[in-house]
Amino acid sequence: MSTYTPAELCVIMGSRSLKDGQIVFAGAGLPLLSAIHAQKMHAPGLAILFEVGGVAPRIESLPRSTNEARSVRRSVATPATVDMMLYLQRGFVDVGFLGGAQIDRHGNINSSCVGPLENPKVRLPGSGGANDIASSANRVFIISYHEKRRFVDKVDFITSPGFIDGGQAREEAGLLGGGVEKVITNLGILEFDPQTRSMTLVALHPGIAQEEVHEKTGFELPVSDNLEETLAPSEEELDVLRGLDQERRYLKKGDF
Amino acid sequence: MSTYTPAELCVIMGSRSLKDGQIVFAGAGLPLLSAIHAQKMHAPGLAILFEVGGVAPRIESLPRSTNEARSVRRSVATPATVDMMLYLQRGFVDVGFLGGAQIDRHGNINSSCVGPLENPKVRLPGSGGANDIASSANRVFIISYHEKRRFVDKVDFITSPGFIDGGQAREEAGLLGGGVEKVITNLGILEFDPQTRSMTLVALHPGIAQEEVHEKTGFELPVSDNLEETLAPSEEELDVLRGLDQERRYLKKGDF
Amino acid sequence: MNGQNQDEQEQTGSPNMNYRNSHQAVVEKNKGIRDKRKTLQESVAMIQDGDHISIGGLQYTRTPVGALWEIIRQKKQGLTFYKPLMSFEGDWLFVSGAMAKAVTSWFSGGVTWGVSKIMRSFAERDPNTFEELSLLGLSLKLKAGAMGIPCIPTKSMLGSDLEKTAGLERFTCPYSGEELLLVPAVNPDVAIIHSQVADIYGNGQIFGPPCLDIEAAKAANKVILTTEQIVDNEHIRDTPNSTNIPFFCVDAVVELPFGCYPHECYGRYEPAYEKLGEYGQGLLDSEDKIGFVEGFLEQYFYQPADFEEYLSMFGVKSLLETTRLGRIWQP
Amino acid sequence: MNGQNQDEQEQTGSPNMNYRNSHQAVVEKNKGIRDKRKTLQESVAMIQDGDHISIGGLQYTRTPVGALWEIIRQKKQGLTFYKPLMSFEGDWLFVSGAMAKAVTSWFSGGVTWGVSKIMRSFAERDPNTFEELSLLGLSLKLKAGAMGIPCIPTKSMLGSDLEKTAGLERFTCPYSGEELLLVPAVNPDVAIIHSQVADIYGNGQIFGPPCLDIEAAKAANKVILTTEQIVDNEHIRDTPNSTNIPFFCVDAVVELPFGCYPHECYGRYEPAYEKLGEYGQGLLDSEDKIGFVEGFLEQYFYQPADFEEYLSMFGVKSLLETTRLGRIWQP
Repeated sequence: MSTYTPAELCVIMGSRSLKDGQIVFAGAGLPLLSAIHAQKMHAPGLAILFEVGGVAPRIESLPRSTNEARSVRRSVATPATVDMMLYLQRGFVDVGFLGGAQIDRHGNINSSCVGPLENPKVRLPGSGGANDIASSANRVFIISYHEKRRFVDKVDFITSPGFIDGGQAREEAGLLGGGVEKVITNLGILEFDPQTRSMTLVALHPGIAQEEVHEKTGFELPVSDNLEETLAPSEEELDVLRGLDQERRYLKKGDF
Repeated sequence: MSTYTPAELCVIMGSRSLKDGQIVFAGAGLPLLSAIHAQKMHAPGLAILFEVGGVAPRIESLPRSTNEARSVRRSVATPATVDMMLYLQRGFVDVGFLGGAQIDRHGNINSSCVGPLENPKVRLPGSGGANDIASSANRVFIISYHEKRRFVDKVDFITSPGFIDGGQAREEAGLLGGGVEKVITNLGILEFDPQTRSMTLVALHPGIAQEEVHEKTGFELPVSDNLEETLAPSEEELDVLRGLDQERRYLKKGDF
Repeated sequence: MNGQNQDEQEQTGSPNMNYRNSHQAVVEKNKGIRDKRKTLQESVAMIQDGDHISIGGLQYTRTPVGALWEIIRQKKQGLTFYKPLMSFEGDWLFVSGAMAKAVTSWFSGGVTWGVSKIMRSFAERDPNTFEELSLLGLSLKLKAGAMGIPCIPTKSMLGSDLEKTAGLERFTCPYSGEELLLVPAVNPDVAIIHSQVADIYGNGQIFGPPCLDIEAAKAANKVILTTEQIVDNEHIRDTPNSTNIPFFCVDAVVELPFGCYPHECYGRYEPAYEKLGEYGQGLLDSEDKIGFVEGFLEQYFYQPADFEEYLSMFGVKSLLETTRLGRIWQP
Repeated sequence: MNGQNQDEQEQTGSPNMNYRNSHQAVVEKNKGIRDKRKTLQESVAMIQDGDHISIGGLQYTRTPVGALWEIIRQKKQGLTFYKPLMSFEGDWLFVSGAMAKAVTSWFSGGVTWGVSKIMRSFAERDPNTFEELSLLGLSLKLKAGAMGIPCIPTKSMLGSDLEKTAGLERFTCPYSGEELLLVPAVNPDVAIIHSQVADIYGNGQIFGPPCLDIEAAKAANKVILTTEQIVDNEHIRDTPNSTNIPFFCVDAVVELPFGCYPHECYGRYEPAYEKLGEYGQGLLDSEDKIGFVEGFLEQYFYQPADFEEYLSMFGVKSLLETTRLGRIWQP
């Protein structure tokens, strides 16, 4: 059986979650790798969008940032940033990938501050387009390294809304997008209970013990009655992926 | 003394009213002739805009319509129609020229219908961009043939607002643009009283009797205490103008 | 807004009853990179009776005449059409029975042929067949639809009678205290657009003024893109700044040279002024206006076997002459 | 929003106190076709302490670094800056004292250099120095300003804490019943923008993503346009579809080759990654972050006699290498 890093595992799980023909907002790093990997493996008609103004670019070398000219090379169009973000509001974006410093049981994400914003322990860079993706993308996938300090009961600040307080709170807020459909970590896959909208463990990755997930989650995590085990990355999936990041800029060992 | 047609007289009065550096919305016909004439005579830095998406085009031959490709040839930009009209709302358009089937004492214009809209005697083509120009252009000049059926006490339908019911009605409606500054007809020049915002005769063209103006106006028309006489078009003004419409498509005799 | 929803609209007077439906329509459609080429017949077959349709171009520039020609040939009924300024095509749509209602800022022939007698005969009999908005008002309906919002504020139409006849709600800005009007968004069921070039995926490049076509492409739930010329995707990637209709908006691409004829296509050909003049004058001179247009439709729309035969009726000389006058290097 | 009005804003919490003033500013300025060329010094001298300034580009792409460099050299104070995503230039503006407040959706260096320690030291001491909005939220502030409306509805930020911290008002659409948020418009006193080409009248052509520069050009009361290359007006008229900044928005045109350096200019040159890397790493490694940036400013901003001397510090090899990597035929 082949070995792989947590990052490689998450990228491949992300890739498998994507369907052909989808329009995807994917930021630099693992999400972008997932999207490109899906294009090479099973989704040739999938298109990637970048906030800066890139539409279906051809990505030869992985950009440092998805906001630089390199990342939009060979795009079919170069719209204004406001138009890129409005595509979300009109329903054109099928999938948005997100991550964050804190993620809570209802899929809310914090990328603004540790502690209260009025008097932050740490001021973080902020939303960028994350709030807009969380608000209006047709569905959101979160990719995150699984650790207690990230998976918290309640985020200090809701930068990007998941299901807010759970239940119908998201719909009542008037939000358009479907919200977080799936959380992909290096330990397993988490989804949300249709009623409570609380994060639930639905699958473990090969060789991961359920206890480890609970240890590394900062809140009481329900487990699905039919807990599954994910299929390990295949040699082909890993070969294709490693071809995309030969310098191992994103696929390095350990945390990501 | 030189002879000239009513159309020629109005175009030249329109041209004289324009200043260098102004941004002007001018539709086909006399307004466009006034704007081009001003560029040639005294306003080389004046720029003409067309709703369809023409910015400072070079007009070699007079277009049948200002909405056709011919009219936007050699433009410096070709924006979307919505952007052209929004330039008005942002204050970029210094002057808009208008005309209409009916014009009333407060400078309101009707280009929608004779009789009530629910049951019109005659359904007219409608506003086009006229309402937007009347609403938001920094100032409006009306050019019109002077006749009783046009200059009415109250328009059947306010397609394009002037001063509405007069007084502060325009400001109270929340409108941005300055409204109608001047009405240029083949008989004279009319402006609006600062308090009542009622049309007032401020100047007669050479050889025109005040009585004729009253005869051909469908309402009681106040006359300015210092009624002036306009300066007749000069040979040079007429030569330049006639060079612009050699086929006499717009400068024909009589009504226009 | 399919036929059924359209009825709801009539009842509520709201053109945006189904903001959520229009959003869902875009969410659900296949927006991916795939070959979207269809025949003109297949494309127009996507239109259902009662649909709301936006027409590209403005007055007689870049009108998607070919798509309208096919709509009339397929005997579509009860359609509501949106266009910034309606020209001759409005006469054809009314007389053919395809158009139940025109939503536009201006409706007539070319400037030189006066007020449309056809529009008058319909609108004077039933004023609801012609809904008038200012040009910015109509533009903002599509703009709001394109932005994915149900309405948008404007200073236009305040204090006019259009404010009342269009049933616009007043709005006070909570930040500035300014009075504005709210223009309700429209999300047409289908937008028909003609571009100079496009690739097979639906990346369209419009040259010259795009009019309201970019807004319409995003606002509509489906887009039929006819184009003078299908180009290779690599050409599109060489010139991405010129792409103003992105592929994910588009559902059908049809290569249709002279697709605006006898109207014009910027940089490609001027209007067939002579033919339009004959039509305009003929309409002015005829006793029976409706009959005149019916005869024109019979001759130019129903009898030709296909669009090339339709073009043949204008003749090679007309196509060459208008191309000679209209072509410029850029597109 | 000059200094005084800015104070009013702080009091009222409304960034759009002076919708009418911003409108009047555009009404009164000379928008005509005239030679608008100015030196970098003259252009930046138009900026007053306390002004609200929008910065073109996004993160480190097409940043008008040259104009910012001159703003810092002229010791401007108390400015509020708007940018979609703030990068290194945010550190420079904070440490130099030019920036009292950043309004942006994201603030850090390049992705690879982690969270900006400079931003942290300012925002953790005084949270009001960094006002956060979502990227669409910030985009719509400028969009509304560009459209000449005081606010615009959106579905973004609903239910988030940004809704509260940004003080956004709720709005129910009277046509659809939809809940939305109203984003207040901003009309910056001055927009600084860098384009690949422009003519002497201020017709600017931006290639690659225009980011929010087109919105900013219309929203701002004054526009300073720096450009890689001034071209003949006839070239602009040959390629009108590529003109995205119309002359009547622009008040000053400055030809400034490599005006984004060490940031990138699409189609002209890539970022000077090596130099940015040295800076980023140097900042990470230094004990005294503020001191490090002060040293950088002294060396690169204050000491050089002019912008060419500033560029000389990066060296010919850097300029040639980034040009070789970044240039494409189109711009």
